[in-house]
Amino acid sequence: MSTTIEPPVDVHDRPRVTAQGFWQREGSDHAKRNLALIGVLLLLLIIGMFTRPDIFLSGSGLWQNEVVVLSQASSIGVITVGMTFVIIAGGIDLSVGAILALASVWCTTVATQSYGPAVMVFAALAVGALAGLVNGVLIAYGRLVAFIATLAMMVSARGLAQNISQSHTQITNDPFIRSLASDKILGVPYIVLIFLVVTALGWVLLNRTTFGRRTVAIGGNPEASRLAGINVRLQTMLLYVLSGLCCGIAAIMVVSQTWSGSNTNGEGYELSAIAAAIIGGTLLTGGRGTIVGSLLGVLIFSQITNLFIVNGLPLDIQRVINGGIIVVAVLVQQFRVGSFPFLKRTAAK
Amino acid sequence: MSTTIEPPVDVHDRPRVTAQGFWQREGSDHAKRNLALIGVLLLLLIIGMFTRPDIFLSGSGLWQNEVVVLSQASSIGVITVGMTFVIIAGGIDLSVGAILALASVWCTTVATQSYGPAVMVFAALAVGALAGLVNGVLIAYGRLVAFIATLAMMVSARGLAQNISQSHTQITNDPFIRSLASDKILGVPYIVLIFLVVTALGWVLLNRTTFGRRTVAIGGNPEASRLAGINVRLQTMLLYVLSGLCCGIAAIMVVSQTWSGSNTNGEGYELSAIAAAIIGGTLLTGGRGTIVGSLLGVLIFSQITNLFIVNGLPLDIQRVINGGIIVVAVLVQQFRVGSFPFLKRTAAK
Amino acid sequence: MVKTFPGVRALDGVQLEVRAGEVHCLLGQNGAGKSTLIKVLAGVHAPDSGEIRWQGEPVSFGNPQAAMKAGIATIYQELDLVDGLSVAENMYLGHEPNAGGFVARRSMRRGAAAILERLGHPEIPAAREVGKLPAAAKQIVSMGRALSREARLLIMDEPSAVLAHDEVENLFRIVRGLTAQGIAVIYISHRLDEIREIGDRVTVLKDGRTTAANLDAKTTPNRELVSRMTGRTIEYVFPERPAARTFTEAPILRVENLTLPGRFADVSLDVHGGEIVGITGLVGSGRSEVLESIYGARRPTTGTVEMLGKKVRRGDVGAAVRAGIGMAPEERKSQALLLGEPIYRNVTLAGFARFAKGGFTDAGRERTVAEDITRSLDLRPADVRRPVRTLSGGNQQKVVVGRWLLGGTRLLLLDEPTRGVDVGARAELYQVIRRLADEGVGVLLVSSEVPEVLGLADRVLVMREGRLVHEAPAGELDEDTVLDLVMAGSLLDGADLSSNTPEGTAA
Amino acid sequence: TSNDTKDSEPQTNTKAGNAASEAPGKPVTIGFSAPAADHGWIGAITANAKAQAAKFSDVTLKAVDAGKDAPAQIAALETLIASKPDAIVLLPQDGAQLTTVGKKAMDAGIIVINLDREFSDAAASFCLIKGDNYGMGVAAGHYVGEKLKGKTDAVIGEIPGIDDLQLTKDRSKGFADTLKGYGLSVKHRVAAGFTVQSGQAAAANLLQAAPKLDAVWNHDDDQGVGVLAAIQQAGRKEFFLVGGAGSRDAMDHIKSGDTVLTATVTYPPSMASSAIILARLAAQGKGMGDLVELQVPKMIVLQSETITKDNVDKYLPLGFKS
Ligand SMILES: Nc1ncnc2c1ncn2[C@@H]1O[C@H](COP(=O)(O)OP(=O)(O)OP(=O)(O)O)[C@@H](O)[C@H]1O
Ligand SMILES: Nc1ncnc2c1ncn2[C@@H]1O[C@H](COP(=O)(O)OP(=O)(O)OP(=O)(O)O)[C@@H](O)[C@H]1O
Ligand SMILES: [Mg+2]
Ligand SMILES: [Mg+2]
Repeated sequence: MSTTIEPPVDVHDRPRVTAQGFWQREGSDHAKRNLALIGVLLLLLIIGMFTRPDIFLSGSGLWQNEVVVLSQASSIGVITVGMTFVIIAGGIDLSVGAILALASVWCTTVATQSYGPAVMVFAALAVGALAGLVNGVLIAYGRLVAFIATLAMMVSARGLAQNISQSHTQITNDPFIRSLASDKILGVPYIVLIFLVVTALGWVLLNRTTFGRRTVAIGGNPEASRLAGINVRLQTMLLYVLSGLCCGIAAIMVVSQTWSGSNTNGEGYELSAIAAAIIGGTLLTGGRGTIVGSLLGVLIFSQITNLFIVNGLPLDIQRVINGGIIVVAVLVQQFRVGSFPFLKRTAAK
Repeated sequence: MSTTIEPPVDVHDRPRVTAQGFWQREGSDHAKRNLALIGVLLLLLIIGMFTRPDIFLSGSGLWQNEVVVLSQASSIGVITVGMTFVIIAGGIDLSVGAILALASVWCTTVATQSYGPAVMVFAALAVGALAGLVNGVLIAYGRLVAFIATLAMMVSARGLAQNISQSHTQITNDPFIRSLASDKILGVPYIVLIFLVVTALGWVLLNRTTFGRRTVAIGGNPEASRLAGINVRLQTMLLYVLSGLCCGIAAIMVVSQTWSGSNTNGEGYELSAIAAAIIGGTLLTGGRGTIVGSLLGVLIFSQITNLFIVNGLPLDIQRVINGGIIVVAVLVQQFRVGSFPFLKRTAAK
Repeated sequence: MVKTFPGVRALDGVQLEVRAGEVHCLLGQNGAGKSTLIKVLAGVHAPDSGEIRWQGEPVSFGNPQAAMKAGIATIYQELDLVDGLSVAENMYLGHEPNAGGFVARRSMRRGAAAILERLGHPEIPAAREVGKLPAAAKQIVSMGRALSREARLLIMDEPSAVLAHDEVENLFRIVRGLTAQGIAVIYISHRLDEIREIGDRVTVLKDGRTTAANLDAKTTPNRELVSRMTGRTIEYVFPERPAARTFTEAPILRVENLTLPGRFADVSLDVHGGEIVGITGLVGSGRSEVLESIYGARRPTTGTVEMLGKKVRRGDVGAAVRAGIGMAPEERKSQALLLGEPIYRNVTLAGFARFAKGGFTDAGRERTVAEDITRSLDLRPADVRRPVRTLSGGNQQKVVVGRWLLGGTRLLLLDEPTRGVDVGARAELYQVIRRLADEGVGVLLVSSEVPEVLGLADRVLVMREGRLVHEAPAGELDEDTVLDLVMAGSLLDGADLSSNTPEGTAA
Repeated sequence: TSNDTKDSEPQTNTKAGNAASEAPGKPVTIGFSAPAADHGWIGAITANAKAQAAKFSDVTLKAVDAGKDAPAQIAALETLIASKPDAIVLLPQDGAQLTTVGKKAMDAGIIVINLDREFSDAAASFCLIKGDNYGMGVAAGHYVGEKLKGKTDAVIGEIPGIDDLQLTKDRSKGFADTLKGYGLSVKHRVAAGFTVQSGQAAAANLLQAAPKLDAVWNHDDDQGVGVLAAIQQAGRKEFFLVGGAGSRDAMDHIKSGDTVLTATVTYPPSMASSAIILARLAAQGKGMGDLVELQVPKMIVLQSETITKDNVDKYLPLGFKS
């Protein structure tokens, strides 16, 4: 038998592929989204300039104020980095706030403090990673729904924190720990630097490493990933450990900010972190998301709170407005990328 | 080519397709799950009998205690019914607690009270439905991610409630409203009856009406539903209205229980309701779920709390144990139905 | 008719005319625009320009509902069922018989049962949850859905792709019944022989344009049809098969009495390097399961899989891949693709680790490698940075196969590799597969298309009810004998598996 | 009456200045920060502070919200400190956690009046004015003890507020210690959350745990509304209830005697008004008129008084609106 395939005469539908739609280009939608978010951020600053020119129009005032904004964003920001990974992989972690509390308590017990700052830091990180490991095992190998497993952890971890601290606020006088929040390099507090470094590392991990690729893959289609030879279970587990580790880092930040560890720390962080990630363009259904977006999401929230405070708005008004801003922030992006079929679909969800 | 094959009398995978393993039987997996949950519930009662025989072994004591358990489950239960619909459709509603608060405040303002109980009830329902409508429009037509839209509503609604009540507890002396929680038929308080009726209606709506079946459809496969000519947007919107309405009903229950409306009502209800639904076997990814399961989920949580209290456990221990129980409750089911492909897949999520 | 998607003109001036009571076939390469066209007809996409005349007067369907009301029912290329709903509910989804919003379940079940009867599958229970049906049964259901509306025009987008031989015959029987009632049918398929058998007239699309309209389906020669589709002439044939060899060196894959209760029982086979082994059988005979078990995607209860003399850990895909096994699974969307991700990332999904240095990926190299592969597969559009979602069905299939052309694969498991792939691309795929074999890669091929197996494979295994019932060099078999083997005598051997079937289907 | 929600202006307890402090001095800006005012007591605190400040022609109040947790309040205060007010009245989310900013403010030469929740370091504030949580428990303990004296098998219940707060622990300790003196102890303790709903839930379940009770102390009159409702719904009357904080609603019930609520021990939000007064005096370098010293005292701990039917009329005007 013989095959006669004349060399492809007319090179098929190349002509038909109209000029590469900007939208089609890889990641460009993310770029657009992030641009939109930066716009929102600038808008907030402008509002600040009108409402509190004394702060936002004096160079030093603005700088000082923004340093505060960043310090406030640090702990939640680090947590959001971990959360972004988890959500991109199609999971969710409700226990971040509680793990932070537990880690902060553990690393400030008299016993721990007696070993000095190094051990305190280690304790926080270890507790965080361990709690994350429990989450991961339950979800990846115990096959629990992430929502439930981490919800359980959220409840238990807080209980444990309370039990250890007996609801006392555990003060630390360790100069090193305290310095993290108070001392600055070029006017930037250490914790802010840590926050930015963690974010940068997160970006590299997600976009430049096989770990990141696997994360996106299992989020996009776990079955396909499995059939491509990716160890979905292991990867899933590691992601929750990562998230837990971030909680540990955040715990150290909070301790250094408040000179103490308490079982009431980090309340409501879970929702804030998830919200920041989603506003940053991460799909709750998994498979898509960016660290930069999440970073912007966190900054926006932090900046909003700051605006409220410097303008002395009462809480009730704050809340009402806050809801509005969230909606607007997202609508702005949707409007830019509205032409995306898959966005539409997931938006329906 | 000509293959002469007589009309397929002997297509061989027929026996296979029909072969009725128990698992194959319609809805049997749900049945199994619910059985497992009932098992958990009984287990809790048995624990009660050992720890507090004086209550759980005396007929009247048990009855009274369980009436309290049911009363405490009523408001969250009604909300969970609405939540179940939303989740089955692949959505989520974080605003339930806040909407409850708003409705409870609205229906207890001096102005509203002056019009009498009928108007108070109407106000609560109207506020609930309206807030739900806003959610629905934002999500279905504004294409916001449900998580974000309802999060925004959660923040705003609470703010509004606080603004209206000025953070005061708005007390009502209306005898009718109060009677809902205090008066009983055959020893069963009205609110419990309302709770059970709402649940029953929910069951009918989900399983016996086109509305219910389409809810499952858009949750299971939005694209297919669209191709089947279902108005996915409209359906989605209505679902959030339904959820809001349930919040309104729950608000009335809470008002009648506490003789007052307050902006602090319903805190944390969103997570409890979602957790109850998931424990009840509803897939967070949509497409599957039962009202009966959710009902059982709610009762389990309510019974746990009751057990803790009658045994006078301190809060921190409660929390630690609570987390454990949640995990167990789910594992019990997974173990029964672990052999289900779709469970495995979603479990990975 | 014109329809553009961001980056593509899917339809670029198409004419189509369908008469009542005829079977009008649509032909075209992957990405020619067939599905898009019928989606426009079905009111899923709104056309950019052009008009639809329906029974004389011009119409425009804003949404699927409108089209259905007008009497146009559609079976889409991708399964469009809701797993959580029962068979009956799926069939009547969107137009449930109801009394004041309450579903009339009994009449719905009865209706569904009647349709299933008509489809020749009374054994599918109307109350069964669709999620629990095997792929084959699902296809029947989505056909039933189309029939559940009394349509004037029935559109079928590659319905036969997932059907086995006898099922196709069955499908044709139904189609003939419909046309006899004056119902028009638009039939899309890449299998020319089917078009010969069932079609009345043919319209050919190429690159979104009509290149030939209303040819006679019976008489127009293949050559012409193909050249209209592809702009070149391809004989629908298979690459040269090296004269029946006797493999001296040990087989690279050796499977010994592998068993997965309820799906297949003590399957033993081996594949040599450079050899193409084809497995054929009815849908549901367990071929996919065998492949999946070899690949470690399922955990067989007994039996061993040896790759290059080393045992491969049971039920561990990772181990299989490391041992040099690759698989192109059956259901590309759910089992193989990251629809939102760019093409190149899908191609390198199983291999990006190999391009990585110390855990750091090398996107640039991945892209160039992927580009080579997609070019060799003649993927279109060729831009590897597009999301896979925007590719046509057949092109998506090419991406799946392409994944294992990165090198390093010693054994390739192909489950229905040419499902939904057009004639031209098929021939190319066959070339690719053969080339791989010549490079020493072993290939285990599952296909419901007997001619394909016979044409491509060196050796053919016939599966029936989860057992290998026959093995012979492809040269010694012809289609009819295979078909007989596939079905005949089943009543006798069928018994031995039925013993462990019940709890099997449960598993 | 208990549902007098008609006055949109929430009633507040303020003091018209006395001879010494009346004379307007140099104008002072006072910063004020308290946790999110989303329930009665805290609400009253904020309202009082604002009302009292409004009473002085020479005071401008800068109220900043505390946000949802300690770090947030720290941030809020850092921005406040930056704007250099003369004094700051600070009700911390958590005394210990806010000590760091207290210090910062003092270092910046700002007079810090630490309101209620005590800093872990006295140097972080110029003056502390606080309620007496332990004393509150003691007061409740004495009231219950006196009534049940000798009845050693008495069943006593306790409904604290948010149980993972230090102040709750203190109150409970005071209560327990005092009861011990009478040979009594708490049998049933169910924590609520300072909200009506939590109060109702806690009480409803507690009444199940204890088929028969002699006395119950509810730490907080805000949640008390729910507690009373639950008791009524259970139709229980065999015990008496003691409240906490001293809300207007509670006092009304005590006065009318229509419920099991027979007393409440105060934890007056009026301390916010006093704090503003102190801040003003300190900022203007004045002492407290009725005292000899030229400076305001370093620490003021308010008595926790016990309000019963007998003395309720005296306290009615101080009752805050829950
Ligand atoms: N949603 C979409 N977005 C962007 N491009 C699309 C979309 N859907 C289809 N296309 C493009 O439109 C063209 C036609 O696709 P279509 O699915 O109609 O081809 P087809 O003829 O059905 O091919 P096949 O035989 O493989 O199914 C293809 O180039 C495809 O990439
Ligand atoms: N999810 C399922 N639930 C129950 N039975 C199933 C399921 N999937 C497959 N089966 C059964 O397992 C057997 C093998 O199915 P499968 O479709 O893999 O065979 P196959 O020969 O690969 O057919 P195909 O050519 O469609 O892949 C069939 O009897 C089928 O009915
Ligand atoms: Mg197609
Ligand atoms: Mg198969």
